[in-house]
Amino acid sequence: MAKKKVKETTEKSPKEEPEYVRIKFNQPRRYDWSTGKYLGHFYAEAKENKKIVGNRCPKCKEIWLPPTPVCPKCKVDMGWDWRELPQTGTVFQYTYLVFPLWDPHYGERWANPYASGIIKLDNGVFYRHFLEEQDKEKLKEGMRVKAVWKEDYNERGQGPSDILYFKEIGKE
Amino acid sequence: MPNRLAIVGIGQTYHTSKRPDVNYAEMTREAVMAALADAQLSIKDIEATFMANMETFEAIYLPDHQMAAEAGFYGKPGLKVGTGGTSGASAVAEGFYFVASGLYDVALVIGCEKQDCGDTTAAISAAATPIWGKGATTGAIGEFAKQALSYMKTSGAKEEHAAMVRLKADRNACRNPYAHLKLGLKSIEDVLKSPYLVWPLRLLDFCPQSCGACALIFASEKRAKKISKKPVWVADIETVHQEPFRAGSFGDPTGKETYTQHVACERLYKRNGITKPRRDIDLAEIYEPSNWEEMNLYEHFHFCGKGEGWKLIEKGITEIEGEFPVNPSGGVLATNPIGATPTIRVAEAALQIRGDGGEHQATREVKTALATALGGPNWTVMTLLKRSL
Amino acid sequence: MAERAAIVAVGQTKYQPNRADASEEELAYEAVKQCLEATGLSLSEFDAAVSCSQDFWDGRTISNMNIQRVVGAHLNDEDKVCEDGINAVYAGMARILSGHHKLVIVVAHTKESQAEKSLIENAAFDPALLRQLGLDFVSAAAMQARRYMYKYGITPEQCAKVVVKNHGNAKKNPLAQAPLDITVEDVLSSKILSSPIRLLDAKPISDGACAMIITTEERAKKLTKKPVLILGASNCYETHYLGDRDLAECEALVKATSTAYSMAGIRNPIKEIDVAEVSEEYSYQELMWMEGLGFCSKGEAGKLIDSGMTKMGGKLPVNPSGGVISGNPICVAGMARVAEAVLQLRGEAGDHQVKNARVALAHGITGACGQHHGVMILGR
Amino acid sequence: MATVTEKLEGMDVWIYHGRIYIPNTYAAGAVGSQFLIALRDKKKIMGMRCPTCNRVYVPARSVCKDCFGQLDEWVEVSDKGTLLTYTVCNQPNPVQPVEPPIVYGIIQLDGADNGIVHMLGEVDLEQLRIGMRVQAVFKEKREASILDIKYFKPLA
Repeated sequence: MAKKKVKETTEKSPKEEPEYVRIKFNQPRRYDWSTGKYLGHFYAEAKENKKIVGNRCPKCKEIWLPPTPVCPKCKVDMGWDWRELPQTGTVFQYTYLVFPLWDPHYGERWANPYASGIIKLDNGVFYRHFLEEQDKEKLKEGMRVKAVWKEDYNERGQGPSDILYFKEIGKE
Repeated sequence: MPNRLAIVGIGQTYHTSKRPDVNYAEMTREAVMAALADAQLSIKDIEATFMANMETFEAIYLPDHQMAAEAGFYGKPGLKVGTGGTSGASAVAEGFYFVASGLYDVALVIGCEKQDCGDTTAAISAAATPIWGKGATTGAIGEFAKQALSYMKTSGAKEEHAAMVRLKADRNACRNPYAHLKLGLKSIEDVLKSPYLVWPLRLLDFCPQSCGACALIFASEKRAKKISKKPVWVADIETVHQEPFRAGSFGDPTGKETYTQHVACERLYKRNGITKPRRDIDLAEIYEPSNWEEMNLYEHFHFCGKGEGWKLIEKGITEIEGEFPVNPSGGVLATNPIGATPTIRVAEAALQIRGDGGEHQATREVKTALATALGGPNWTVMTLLKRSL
Repeated sequence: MAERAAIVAVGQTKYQPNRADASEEELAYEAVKQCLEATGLSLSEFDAAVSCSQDFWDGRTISNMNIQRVVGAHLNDEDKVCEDGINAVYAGMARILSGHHKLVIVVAHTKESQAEKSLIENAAFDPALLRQLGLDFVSAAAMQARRYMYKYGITPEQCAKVVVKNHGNAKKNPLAQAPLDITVEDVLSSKILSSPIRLLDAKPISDGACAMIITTEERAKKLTKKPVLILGASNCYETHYLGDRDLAECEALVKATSTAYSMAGIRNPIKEIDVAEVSEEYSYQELMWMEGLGFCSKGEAGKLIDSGMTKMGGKLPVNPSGGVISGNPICVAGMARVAEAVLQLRGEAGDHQVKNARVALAHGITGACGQHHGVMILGR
Repeated sequence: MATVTEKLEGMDVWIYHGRIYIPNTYAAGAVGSQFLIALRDKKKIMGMRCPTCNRVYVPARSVCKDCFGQLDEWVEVSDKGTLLTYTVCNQPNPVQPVEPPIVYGIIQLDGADNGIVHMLGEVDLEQLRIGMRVQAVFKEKREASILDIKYFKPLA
């Protein structure tokens, strides 16, 4: 019985649709996001020293990237124990974006196509970034890559984006 | 001992990509009215409301407030929850805890999303914080693409198997009057000729963006038996979250970390004496945003051994007529109004237990069913439903 | 099923604008840490976390992803309530009462300074009928204030007295954002935001976080010498379209209050409640909400403030903490009211302590013109 | 792309000055559309009557908040009404359709049982008072929006 009722109220509109009004809003909302001091330290090391740093849990000794005030796993306070991470690694997973997505933070469609991957840095910590290689055929898991930094000091200061991309080692 | 409770009313809208004929509130109302009609209750019988959606999708702040009159929140206690993809199940959880606590006897649980209001993928991309780098996100699509690649590599599944998942979803959806995508696909080739979205995911490997809502009415044990001849008992619920931004936030890059699905299963199965899920549970409605993910989730929920998910599909075990039907509704692959999606899983599982699945009723008898949700950085909510306690 | 739920610890950051130095996560952790230190509990001991924040204020879809790590949500239960924080406490309480959970941590955070307030508030209005007019919560509240003052003859002076009282109280609360040394004349001569609401009638932009631990009555006694019981709680929605409401009345609050009172067994609130923490984002609201809470009959709140009954030392001190008007962020404000009520009941409110407080009321609002009210009665 | 981050003075903390920009389009729905189209095409303000409680809601909507019933009886209400409350808003925000100060008001139109929220214009701020009679002024160029009513002006 009940089902029938549903159909009556939710039947699709007939072919000749009446005029329906749609209201558009194109108002961007501004935000001032803060890195806080933990992620801020990552930013500082990237800008000043072109280093990738993570912080280490006093209990499980795991290095966390992005840095964190609390070890998610042990659920203890992390303290302030920083470790530098290697800048070379292997591509663990990757994807290749074909469809140009709308980027909500920039209000524009992303450059298309591009490849992004999860990179296993040489000490076993995972890091996600763009890959220089755009050719789907040449991208592969296990590819050896290294970080390529923005050379201009003044252009750095954007944390992870201070690294332009990871490029294949040996490919010049 | 906690109060026991049951689902006594189930309602959903039909789902489609655009609903210009109704505003957000009116659309949600359709599901509420359907659930009330199903339970043969009036809005006055409802004591509290629990609503879920993803507010950035429509860019409506406090959407529950906007639909207070239409969806029946006005003059009643209630909450709105939001946990990304799992929102609809989080509302179920709140309904569960509030009724179990004895604070309310009859509660309305609503999941809704009107995805014709904005750009869904962009809204999902906004889940990544820009301070951790633009490169950190490719939307949910990118996440599932990476996972699909890994799954392909580790399990030996082929694109054809993913296509079979879509074919099953499509066959089922065509039998479900409320489903969104009903493509009438005939063969694996029909799926494999769809274009790539994010390699190796094709358009047809992924779930659609739907407008729709789903409402459930929960009642405490003493009220449930009076309201409904076929109450479906909410036996248990388990939520497992985790932090985002381990580099592969959805996958398991280390190969040794625990998935939220594993933890949720372990807890839920243990509490309910489930040792062999495929024997102890009769049917599942799972949240599978992509073809590949469905096979992967079979393994995570221990419906089969590791690397064997694709075999279940190949053997037809999870078909409507199969030994262990999964997503007879057509699932998320056919219908995905995000905030409502997990609620629909619970609703569809409950319909199967009642035997009200109509054309998409499972062939086998369904006494126990599992509904799952997936969201955020691979969060899991599992709901266990039973015909009798 | 547990008999009653109890709060065993509360933590609050200092409320202040421009907490650009901390991320949302670090801000929430400041409050969480206080709770852990007070009880000696570790984050791994909780059955569940209930958080409260809004995607719009955090500028991030699924804003609770920000705080997963600092509430111990790794492979654990967590849910986010998108209303005022008092409702997160309510949800935490339901989990305890259900018997499914024994120990729950509740946390709310918001950094108002990082976002555009008017744009976010505007997005709360119906897109077809209200949003395009450019309304925000100040202009909506101003229409409510005008209607309320007109209907019941409330004067701007009486509203200003609320501001003076609360900022005066805030001077003794180290966590309050804006303890101002002001007079009624200062309020009445401050800049008009949206008439009749002036700058000093409104709450300032604020950042902060609040956290608390909820558990069963039984467990609470083991965790602290001074547990605070949740005696009653409820909440309620108003309808949305402003023109459909009699803006001079707060029906939803009346409903929420009567449920909470009957749960707590309160018949004569003025007599039985020793201290109230009320969410007044604008000065007129404290008066309106006092009527809704049954502290006086309709339209009598002006006389109540004139009588000095709600001052410190009065018969029923309202907002000894300084209230929302002296600075609390959205989402956090209502939970901060609960936290302040807890401090009062434990006798830990320091210089703004109400003597021998045994029963306290906390109240929170969400939405335009108080569209959603939450009420909670707490006792020793 | 210009630098969007800024380092906080004296601390290793960075602020990212960004935005979230997703264009949105909302459906007014069948009832909402008819209401807006009547403003555009006929300069008429339409309401909906509840068959149970007999109340007339303006702007027209599909549900009675009290009876919870579906509404479908269209009623034209007057373009004249009485001011229930108002505010003079001096706070600028990016969504306002005109420059502040803006006078917002809730007006009970003759024939309606609730108020319509809108703006007031052509009004001497000193003369504003609750209970004053006002009349809708329509825009010349209308596009099926609530802003097709330019504002309400005081009746002479």
